[in-house]
Amino acid sequence: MLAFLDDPKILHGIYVLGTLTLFFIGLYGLLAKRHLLKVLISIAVMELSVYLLFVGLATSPGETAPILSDGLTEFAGMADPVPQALTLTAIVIGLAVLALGVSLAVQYHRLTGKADIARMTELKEL
Amino acid sequence: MMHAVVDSLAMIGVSYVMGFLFYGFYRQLNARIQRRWGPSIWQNFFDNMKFFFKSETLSHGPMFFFGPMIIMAGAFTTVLFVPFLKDSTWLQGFSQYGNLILIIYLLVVGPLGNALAVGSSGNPFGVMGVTRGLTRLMGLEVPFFLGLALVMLQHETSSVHAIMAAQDGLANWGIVTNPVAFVVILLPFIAAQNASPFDVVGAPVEVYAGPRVEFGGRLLGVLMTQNMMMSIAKLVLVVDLFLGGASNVLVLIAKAFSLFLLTTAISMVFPRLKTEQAVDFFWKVPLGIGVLAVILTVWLPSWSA
Amino acid sequence: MTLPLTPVWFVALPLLLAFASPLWVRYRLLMPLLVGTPALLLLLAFVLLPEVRTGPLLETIVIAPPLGIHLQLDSASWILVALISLAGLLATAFIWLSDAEPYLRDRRAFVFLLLLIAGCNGMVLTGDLFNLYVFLEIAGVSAYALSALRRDASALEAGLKYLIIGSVAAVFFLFSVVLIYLQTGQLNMAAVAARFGGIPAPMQLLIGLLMLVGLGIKAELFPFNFWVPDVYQGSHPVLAGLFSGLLVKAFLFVLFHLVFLLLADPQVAGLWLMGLGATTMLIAEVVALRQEDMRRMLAYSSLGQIGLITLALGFGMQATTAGGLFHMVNHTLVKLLLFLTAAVLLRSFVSARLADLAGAGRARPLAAALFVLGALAVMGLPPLSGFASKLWILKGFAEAGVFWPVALILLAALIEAGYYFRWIKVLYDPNGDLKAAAPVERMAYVPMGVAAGLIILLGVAPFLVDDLFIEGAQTLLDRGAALSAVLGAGS
Amino acid sequence: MSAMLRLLFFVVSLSPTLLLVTWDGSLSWALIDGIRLHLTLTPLAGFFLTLLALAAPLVALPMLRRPCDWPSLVLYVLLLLGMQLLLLAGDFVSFFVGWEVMTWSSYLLLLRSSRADMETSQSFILFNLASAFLLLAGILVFFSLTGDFAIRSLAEPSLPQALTLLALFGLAFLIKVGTLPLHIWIPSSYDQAPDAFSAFLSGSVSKMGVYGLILLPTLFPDALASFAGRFLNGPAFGYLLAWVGVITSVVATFKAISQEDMKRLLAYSSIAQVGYITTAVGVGSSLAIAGALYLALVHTLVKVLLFISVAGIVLQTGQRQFKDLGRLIERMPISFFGVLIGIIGLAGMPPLPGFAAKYLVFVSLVDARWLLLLAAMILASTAAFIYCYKLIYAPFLGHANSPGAKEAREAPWPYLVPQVILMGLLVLFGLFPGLAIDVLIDPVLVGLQMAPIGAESWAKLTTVYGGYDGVVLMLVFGIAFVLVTGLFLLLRGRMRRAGSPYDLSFAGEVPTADTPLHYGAGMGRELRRIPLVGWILRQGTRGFYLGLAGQMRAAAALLGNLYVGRPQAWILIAVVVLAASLAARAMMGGL
Repeated sequence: MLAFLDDPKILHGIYVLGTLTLFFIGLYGLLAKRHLLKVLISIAVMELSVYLLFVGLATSPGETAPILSDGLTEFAGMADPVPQALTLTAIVIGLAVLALGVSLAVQYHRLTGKADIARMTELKEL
Repeated sequence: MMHAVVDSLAMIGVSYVMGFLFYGFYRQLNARIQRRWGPSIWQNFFDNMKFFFKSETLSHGPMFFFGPMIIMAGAFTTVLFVPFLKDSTWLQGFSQYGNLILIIYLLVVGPLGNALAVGSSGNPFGVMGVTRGLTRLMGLEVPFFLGLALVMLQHETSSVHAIMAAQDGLANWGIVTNPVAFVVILLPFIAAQNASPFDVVGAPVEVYAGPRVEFGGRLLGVLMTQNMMMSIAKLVLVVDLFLGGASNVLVLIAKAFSLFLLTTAISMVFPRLKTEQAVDFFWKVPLGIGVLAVILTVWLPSWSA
Repeated sequence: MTLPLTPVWFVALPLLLAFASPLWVRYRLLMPLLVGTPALLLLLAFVLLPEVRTGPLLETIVIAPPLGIHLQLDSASWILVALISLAGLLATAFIWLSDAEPYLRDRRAFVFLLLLIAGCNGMVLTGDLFNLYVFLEIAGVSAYALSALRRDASALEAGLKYLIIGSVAAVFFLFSVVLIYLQTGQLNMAAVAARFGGIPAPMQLLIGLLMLVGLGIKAELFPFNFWVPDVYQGSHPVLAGLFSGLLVKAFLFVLFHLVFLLLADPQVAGLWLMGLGATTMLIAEVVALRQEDMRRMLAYSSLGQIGLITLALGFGMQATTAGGLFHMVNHTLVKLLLFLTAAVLLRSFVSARLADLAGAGRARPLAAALFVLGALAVMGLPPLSGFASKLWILKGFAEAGVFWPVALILLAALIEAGYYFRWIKVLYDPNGDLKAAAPVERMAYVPMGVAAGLIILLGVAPFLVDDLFIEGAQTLLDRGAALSAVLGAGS
Repeated sequence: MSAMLRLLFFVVSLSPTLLLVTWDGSLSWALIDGIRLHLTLTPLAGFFLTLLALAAPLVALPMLRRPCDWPSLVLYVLLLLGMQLLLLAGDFVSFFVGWEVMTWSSYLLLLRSSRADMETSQSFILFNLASAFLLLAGILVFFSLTGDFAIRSLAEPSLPQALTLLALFGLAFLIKVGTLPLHIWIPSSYDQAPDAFSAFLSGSVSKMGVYGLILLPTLFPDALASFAGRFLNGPAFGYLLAWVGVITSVVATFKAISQEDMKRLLAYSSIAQVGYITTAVGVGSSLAIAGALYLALVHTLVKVLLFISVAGIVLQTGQRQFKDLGRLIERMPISFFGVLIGIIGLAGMPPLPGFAAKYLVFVSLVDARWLLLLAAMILASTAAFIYCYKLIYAPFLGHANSPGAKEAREAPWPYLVPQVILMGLLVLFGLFPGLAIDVLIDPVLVGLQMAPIGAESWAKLTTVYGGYDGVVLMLVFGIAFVLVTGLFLLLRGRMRRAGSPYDLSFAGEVPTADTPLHYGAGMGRELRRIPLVGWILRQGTRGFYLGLAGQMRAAAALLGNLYVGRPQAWILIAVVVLAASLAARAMMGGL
């Protein structure tokens, strides 16, 4: 039933559509939501969509995970390992940024009682 | 050396004598036109002597005293730098060491020195008079100098001697060859002579608010003397520039006198102008004629050439 | 045992020292190491200089190119590395010597400052797009954390704003890197460059634009630089000086490095960047006219200078490029000097507002004099270094017969004079009533004095260094040589 | 220590002199990327270096008076170095470097005054920097034509190239000399600068603009003789320049008359004087250039003298308005003579050298047949008598009008020594009008490949239009003065000093100490009733420039709105820009 998904073109098309949708959802949240945490989550969603796109498009149906285990001794039929490695790295970085962002937001909220991005007006033209 | 000394003394003498006679005549003529008898032609001389021998003179400080001395020295210097005669070794003074522009400026040196004395007197009316005088000067000098510049341009020199020498014969007189320049300078010249209608600065009724308000006695005598000598110097200068100069004293007196008559005639018939009116007038009429003259005699020939 | 002196140390040393920070706290070595690290790196840069001038140093880690991480120290990146080390040295020395606020002297600040240096060095040196992203995020995260270091409302706000806009930039940049990999299957810049022409034109455009937005936000180009004044105002002036002095310079360098490397014909992209640079410069200078806070004013002025450098580098001629690189160095020195002055004044008078600094020149004559010197240099007045680099840039334009940038640069300098001299006038205002000045450590003036000395030296005798910049410009512009150095002569 | 430093400073202020005496050959200094600074001394630069050498130590003296303002001294040294570099420049880069160093160091010196306000200092630096940047733009255009920075004449510029260069360089130098309508920075900055430094600003710094103006035509082949055709007997382009100069003189003269502050009056008078110089440069003939140089010489001497005298008055009385001074002739006699000699030189009266300078310019105008210009120039120079008189009457004559003026003492010696030296120099040059021609001016004219004026003897000024003899003139006047005074004193009768200063003919009343007897401030006010003068005095450019500044601030506010602190707005803009460029590209190129 889902055999049509074995066609890389269709699968990649779905990936593209899905990730782009996710990307724009993130962008929307980033632009429209005013709560700091929501904004940070939106950024994370945008990042995730890029990761998904990367991993998704770099893999074609039928490829196996690029892990040399017991039975496998050759690099044949495996997915490109580079995007996966890179994505892992990027996720770590993204997580670090998110953590820093959330900690700053929490501190900001504790200090000022505000969590509204539009009301961060301490710094402005005089 | 001796020649220079004698010549200088002679020039001073001639200008002094001419000065008080001309002004004596002026007072006579003025009186006759106004249907009065008027004073004697020697009256100016008597007045002058009377001032000189006043027993007491009030002074307001050293500068007050030196002012009239400067103006007198300025008058002497001016007279000595105007050549009275042409083609003669006499009555030349030091005119070969000067030129037309220098003379114009020398005419102003003395009055400015006197202005210091006026200021030094501490009388605000005197200073007011000086300011009026300077304002009038500012008005008249522009067309006056423009007219003289036309003459200088015509002869391509600023030397009075050379200009005089170029006017041999009636046909070559400046007034014939360059009549516009003469028209341009005529009215400013009258003002420079401190004559009506531009005489508001030193006019009799204005004495009380004029430069001479604080002067009296011998100092006033000095001022009167230099005024007459200066007038003669200016008259002779115009004679030199426009009437061909003079080869002897009699011709000089005749030409200067006729010029004097002309200016007097104009003076007599016009009422006095206020200072700013005078300045405005100079910048409109004589200067306007001057600009026309420049366009006609300088611009057009160069373009048609 | 001898350690090989290789470019890796520019990244590795600060990273290692940063992560070992608990040790340094224990042995009270935090401050000496904070200053010592950039000093060591500067020394290393100068040791490597003769070698670099003969040919680029390639350092490859893991497998063989094109599949490896590699660092490349050539004449162009050497300038940036040396500049980053020097700026780091001056700023950290100021932090140490001026007995700065405690939050700048604790472990966190130590870690983030060293990470910032490591990140910037890495960005400049790396020859790999994904590494570039990693270093960009390292530098970015440390910058966000640094600006929020003070933990008061304005600092946190600055940090948050910086974090949000910076993360968005990173996402855009990552997006473009992903697209490049998907199109070419390569991440090594040289290898990507060799195949970049093969990518379909619309995809090229999309990649280019995504990269432009990502790096443009980081490098403070016009329609993407609105965050700059807020962040510079909220951060401590020393940190703002570091951002303006080394972070932005590193991003700018990366931007132009990519443009000149990836595009076989960088003319069109260069023209666009020139346009952006000119707009950045003019708008920033005009807006700076009405700034009442010294940090904000300096932020706008920094934007203006960034615009100028972009304008110069975008032109892509050797003279303007060399001048642009030289101007990067000068601007770093000058802005650092100015921000350090601002730090001194802020410390002395608690406020950096124009109205509160009237007459500050009497209470802090040295700081005011250094401010004047910096202002003169930033406007490009001789005999200071800003003049030499500006003259170089202008001469480059004149040689090429292109005069619109000349007119704009001079106009911008005039507008710049409009506000800098306003500040100078106020600093020397004879009638200002000034609050009592808080004491400032005298030693704080040492790094400022060094910067001032360098500004004067480079202004009077720029011929000492102009070869370096010419070589740097040649390296930056010579795409063929860069490709063959990495991929081998055959490719 | 302090004394040593002061001595050192004074020695440095003599550096232009030392340079003038010892300089030979040339010097070269690499700057960057093949740009080299070449230093050599051309005759023209030598002339201006002489002026600098005259003024620098004389201005330095009053600055040394205790308590010293050390930053001023340092800046003054920088200023001197910059100006020397500017004059020695054999290439445009060193010219520009010197020009800029001069600009900013004089600005910082201006700030040392406690009276400098924001508007003045901003207009000073912005106009001067505008001038500098125009100069730099011109230099770059020049560079693109010749390929190097050497100052030399262009081979064959096309008309647009020449016009561009003329416009850029010309505007730069005209701002520096301060012709209309670019003069707005001058009056207030000369007024508000530290008192001794005003002398240097007016006397020396403004001369650098004149140097540039004279240098400018040498960049074009045959430019001194003719450029862009001829008008009557002179260069047509110069005719425009000459009118700019003369209009500047006329307007500035009337503005000067209406000033009520001594230094402002002198500032406007500076503008007027430099206007004459501009006119003479416009005429461009050998006579005119000689006149311009002569005027520059006289103006330097006179303005340094007058500003230092005025600085002394301000120092001793604390007053600078005409209405607050008066009767200082008895308290400050040497300063009185300083101002007297100064205004005689300023007004161009014989026998001082101001007359020689004006004579040359007048004659050159007659020679060029530009008589209307001559008339306008006469207007300015006769109107100048009024402000000259105001300058000496209001402080020195009349009645003392303030406690400061009533109790003042003579200025201290650091102010008097320069005055005496300058008076001496003025009288010397007045006696020997040919001296300046022979020693200073003719070498320059030869260097510019023009016919020298020549002087039979130092006593004589000779031109093809005739000349005059300074010694004879001075002797005649002197002897006449002595004779007149002697004769007067020999006459019978005695002089009596008025019993009190209020012993005046005062409209039949007896004035008292309360009567307003000082006419200082009001002098020249009635000139407004003359239509032309009134119209001139009502005009001004300040409103225009203030409006410009206001527009800039409005633009700043408008653009500043972009930078409001909303992160979401920033991101939105970035995304919109991205989308818009994609869309634009899609529409243009078709994705």
